Amino acid sequence: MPTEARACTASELLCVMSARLLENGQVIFAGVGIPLLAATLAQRLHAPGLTILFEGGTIGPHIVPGQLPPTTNEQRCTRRANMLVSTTEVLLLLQRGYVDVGFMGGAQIDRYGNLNSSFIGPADDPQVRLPGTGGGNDIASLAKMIVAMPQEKRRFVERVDFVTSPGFLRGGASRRDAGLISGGMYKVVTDLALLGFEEETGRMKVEALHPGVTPAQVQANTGFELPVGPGVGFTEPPAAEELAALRRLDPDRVYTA
Amino acid sequence: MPTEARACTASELLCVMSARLLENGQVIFAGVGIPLLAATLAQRLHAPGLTILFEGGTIGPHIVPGQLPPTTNEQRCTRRANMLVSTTEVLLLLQRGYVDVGFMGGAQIDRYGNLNSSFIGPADDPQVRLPGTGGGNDIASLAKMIVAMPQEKRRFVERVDFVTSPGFLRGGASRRDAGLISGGMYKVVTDLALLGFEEETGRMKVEALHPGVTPAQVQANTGFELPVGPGVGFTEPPAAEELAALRRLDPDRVYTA
Amino acid sequence: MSQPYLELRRRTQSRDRSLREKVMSLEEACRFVRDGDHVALGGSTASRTPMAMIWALIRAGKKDLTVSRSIVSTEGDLLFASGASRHILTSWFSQGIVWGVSRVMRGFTESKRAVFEEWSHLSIGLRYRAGAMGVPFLPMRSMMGSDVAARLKDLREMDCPFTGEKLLLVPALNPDVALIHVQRCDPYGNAQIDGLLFMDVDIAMAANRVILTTERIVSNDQIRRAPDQTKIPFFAVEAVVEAPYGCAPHECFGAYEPLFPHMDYYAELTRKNPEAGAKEYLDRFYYGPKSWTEYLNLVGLEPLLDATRRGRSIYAD
Amino acid sequence: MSQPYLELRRRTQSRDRSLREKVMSLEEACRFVRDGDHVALGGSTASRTPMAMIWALIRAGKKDLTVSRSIVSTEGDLLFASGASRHILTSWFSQGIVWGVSRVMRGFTESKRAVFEEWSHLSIGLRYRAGAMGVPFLPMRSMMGSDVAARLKDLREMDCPFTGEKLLLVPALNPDVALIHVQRCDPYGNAQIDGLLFMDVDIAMAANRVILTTERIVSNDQIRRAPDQTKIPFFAVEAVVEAPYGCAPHECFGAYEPLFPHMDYYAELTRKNPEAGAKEYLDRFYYGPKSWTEYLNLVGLEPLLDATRRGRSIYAD
Repeated sequence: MPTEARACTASELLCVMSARLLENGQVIFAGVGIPLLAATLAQRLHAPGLTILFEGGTIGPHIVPGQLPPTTNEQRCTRRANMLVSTTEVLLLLQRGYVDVGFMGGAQIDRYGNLNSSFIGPADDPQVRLPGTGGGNDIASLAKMIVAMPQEKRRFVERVDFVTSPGFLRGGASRRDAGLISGGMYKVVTDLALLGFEEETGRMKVEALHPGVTPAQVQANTGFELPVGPGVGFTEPPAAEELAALRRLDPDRVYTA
Repeated sequence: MPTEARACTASELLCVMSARLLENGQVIFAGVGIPLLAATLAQRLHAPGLTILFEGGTIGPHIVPGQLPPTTNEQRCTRRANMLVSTTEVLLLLQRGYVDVGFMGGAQIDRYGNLNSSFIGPADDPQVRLPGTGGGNDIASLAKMIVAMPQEKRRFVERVDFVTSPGFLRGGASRRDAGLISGGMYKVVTDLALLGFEEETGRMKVEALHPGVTPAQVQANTGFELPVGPGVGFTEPPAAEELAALRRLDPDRVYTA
Repeated sequence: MSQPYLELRRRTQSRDRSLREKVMSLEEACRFVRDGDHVALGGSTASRTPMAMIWALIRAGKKDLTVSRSIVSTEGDLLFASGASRHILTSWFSQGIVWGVSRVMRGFTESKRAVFEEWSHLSIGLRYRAGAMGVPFLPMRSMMGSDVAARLKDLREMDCPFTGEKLLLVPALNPDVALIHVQRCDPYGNAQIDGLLFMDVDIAMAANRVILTTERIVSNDQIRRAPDQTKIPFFAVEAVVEAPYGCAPHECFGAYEPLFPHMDYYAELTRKNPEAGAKEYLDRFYYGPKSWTEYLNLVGLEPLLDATRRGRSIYAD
Repeated sequence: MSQPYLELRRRTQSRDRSLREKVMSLEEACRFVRDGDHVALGGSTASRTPMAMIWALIRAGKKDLTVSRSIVSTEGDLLFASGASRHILTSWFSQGIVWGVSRVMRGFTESKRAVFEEWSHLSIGLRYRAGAMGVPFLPMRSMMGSDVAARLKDLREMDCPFTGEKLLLVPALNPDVALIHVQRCDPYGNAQIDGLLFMDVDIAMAANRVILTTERIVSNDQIRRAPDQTKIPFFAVEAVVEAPYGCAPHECFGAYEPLFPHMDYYAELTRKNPEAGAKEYLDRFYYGPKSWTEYLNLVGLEPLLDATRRGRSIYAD
């Protein structure tokens, strides 16, 4: 791994790589943690006209560096917002089509981009009952999705135990056939690579490796076959100004340690 | 006609007789003109806890004597209201079941209590295009209805040219069968009588004559058979305090001339 | 009829929803309305009517507009009489109860030169709301059995799969353009509305484009100090036009009441010879003045000040 | 499952909806909640949680409540641990993201002593909204195809009769009782809410009874001076209880932020031995104090003042 990449933490790498995927003028639904931090970073770098929505009902808040809100439902999320609406109304913006991108973290993802945040083990007799979907299911049903998460074998599984937030379901036309005719998985950003999905099959694919990462590393950290095709190149390493901007936003390294 | 009744105008009679039908604690949708005046009179007399709703979105306004609002959509309707909501929300209160009584005037009514405010003549080639339903259709579909109107042959017709606001439609179970399982015509107050509806057939019937009115007078002013049964008595004439309270509310006789 | 979902989304996704200034003149904002568009109007009857924008569209010679509104007043007469529209969808159409039935509306519709498509008040509200929610219909419990429903094509009935009850389904209405007048908004289009909301929020969220006119433009800072007062978000707005007294001769809550003498004058003018009267009115107040300010000057300062005094009295408690 | 319409109306019509004072104590308001009721909670996660009323209901020994809320935080743990509820319907259930997965929730649900019924966030919002609108369902476009939907019985799919698109229908939810905490209301129950509304307005309008707790009771005159700020009408409310700091240790917008040290203390207490920890917490803070004021005194004046300072800072711009 070249020096530039090793000089930042895995979380910082996730933030920078994710931020690059966001475009000026987009309206995005951001979860707290890495997604919010990455969205705020994008605003500071190349997307000043990016609008952030929170599930609690906040439209276009002003994020103060060092004071990233810890949840999406509390008054800290509303600071200098443009508008506050009810939770139902803000989620309906997804359904109405005003939102470009849903951006969240993930606990467990499978080959077709389905996310699980409900159960480890069988739903009727789980080893762990997780907190559940929150807005995740609605966001993943209705928006183009970016997911940021560390790449680990236990997180990247052949088939999630439970489809909390739908990706391409069982692949092919299964998502569309289920009635989800819009949105869908767009990118998964990990500490190893930038991942996308094959249009026809809905299967996860490697779009680029982060600097210094080998195909074998990716496969070793993935619970299903995830080959790196011959044409796959490398992402640009985080630039000094990207990391500097990020560190100004999270000076206490709450999210980027 | 005894002196007490003759001492007031037909509009005053309508107001007083209508006001008596309203009960303390009810929530009512009131049209402007006689309905609003009668509802306000009821508040002053026996129903201080009566709540008035206006179609424009006003909940529980305070009506200033001599300043009755001319429509239900302007800021004059909102003076010292308890709450303002959108038009859609205030109409949804009807559907949710929060409203006891809808109270409006009528241009044309038929034997089954159907009201027409859309067309004189056939709808595809009318002699007169009237202003239309406004909230009337929704109110008559969803609330127990009181209608106040002068009794005239051209207004009380066998079958309205157009069912703008549904009464009992074609009688019998036809209203329920159409999907309107709640609400329905309750009383029609005219300058001659208090009218109701037979439960089984949905046909209009005379419940009481105003003091001094004869069955022949009722029939002469009605475009369909409206017999006065043997047990039908007389309403109590407007009392001095009722008329005095009414005249304080409409000192310029805008609605009660 | 409801737009297919992917088409609705495509239109929405193609709009520039970034936080950007979009202040322009009435004349410039006209470009967001194309001949043949479905134009929805905010407000109701003589309240918060987006009169300045209607004035500009009529002057710009727009035509074949389908216009919808919860309740239509004098602006409907003028849309018919100017040729801007031959099709108005509403629940009630006349100047206002105290002025009786509109003879202009009667003349155009009875002679079949124009259509007044009548829906129940709630059904219009739910059509806009379905459009705002991104669903193709909403269920409701009124209007069934009436001739109002019988004359409409775009309705369906269903038996509720949960309760077996009969329900009416009304199709989403996603107007091409919404015209909304507000008390204040910022240069980005974050709009705050005082008093009665009518159907404005749903109309704005349902529409594919929104033109905001406003009594005054305030700073984005001011909006951000009370974000829970914002009723329409900037990203749903294409144009912001500052148009003081933008509803005259109708009212704007808390700012001015209707200009009753002007409304009486209009009623009188259109009573005897409705179309000639409407034409005379258009010539004098719509085609004559060079600007909205000149229009207001013709309407007259004294009635404006009187309406303002009455309008502000709502806060006199 | 949706209530039949006539039954819903009968329950609503039998409520005393007159303009009348209904101020009472937390203890008196408990009579509006019966064992076995469906109780919906306003607010979300650690915001505007009707904690004082939940506190009173747990002390009153209520049981077999089905509880629903958009997102459930520590109050869910305590409802399970006290035996007040064995069934919670929500989209997300844990103390809050920073504190990780609730071990109390895990203990009760993994051992099948209690149910966490998971719906998507929007579907819960639309269920309350359908209930508030008086329709038996609303259509929506998310949740289809997921295992969240597959585990739920009360769902239907339909092909839209207008567009042919597949839609999910979610049934109306009309709670027996709603508990809502607001910044201010009058003695009749006209409630004004600042900041984030969550699903509170729909919950209140959908419910068959509403208990309002409020930071302060204001006069009806004050409400009538700004009726466009009223979010819940008096006629939907059965009880008004003045409960200062009624959300502590959660927050109330503009008044106080969460009492983070208290939240950390609770998290720590329930981390190692979840049920013993929750029981200790209940004994100390729920069953121990004689009054809400005594509860607040146990929570501590200093953290309350600190939370207040932070809470009011939202208006410091």
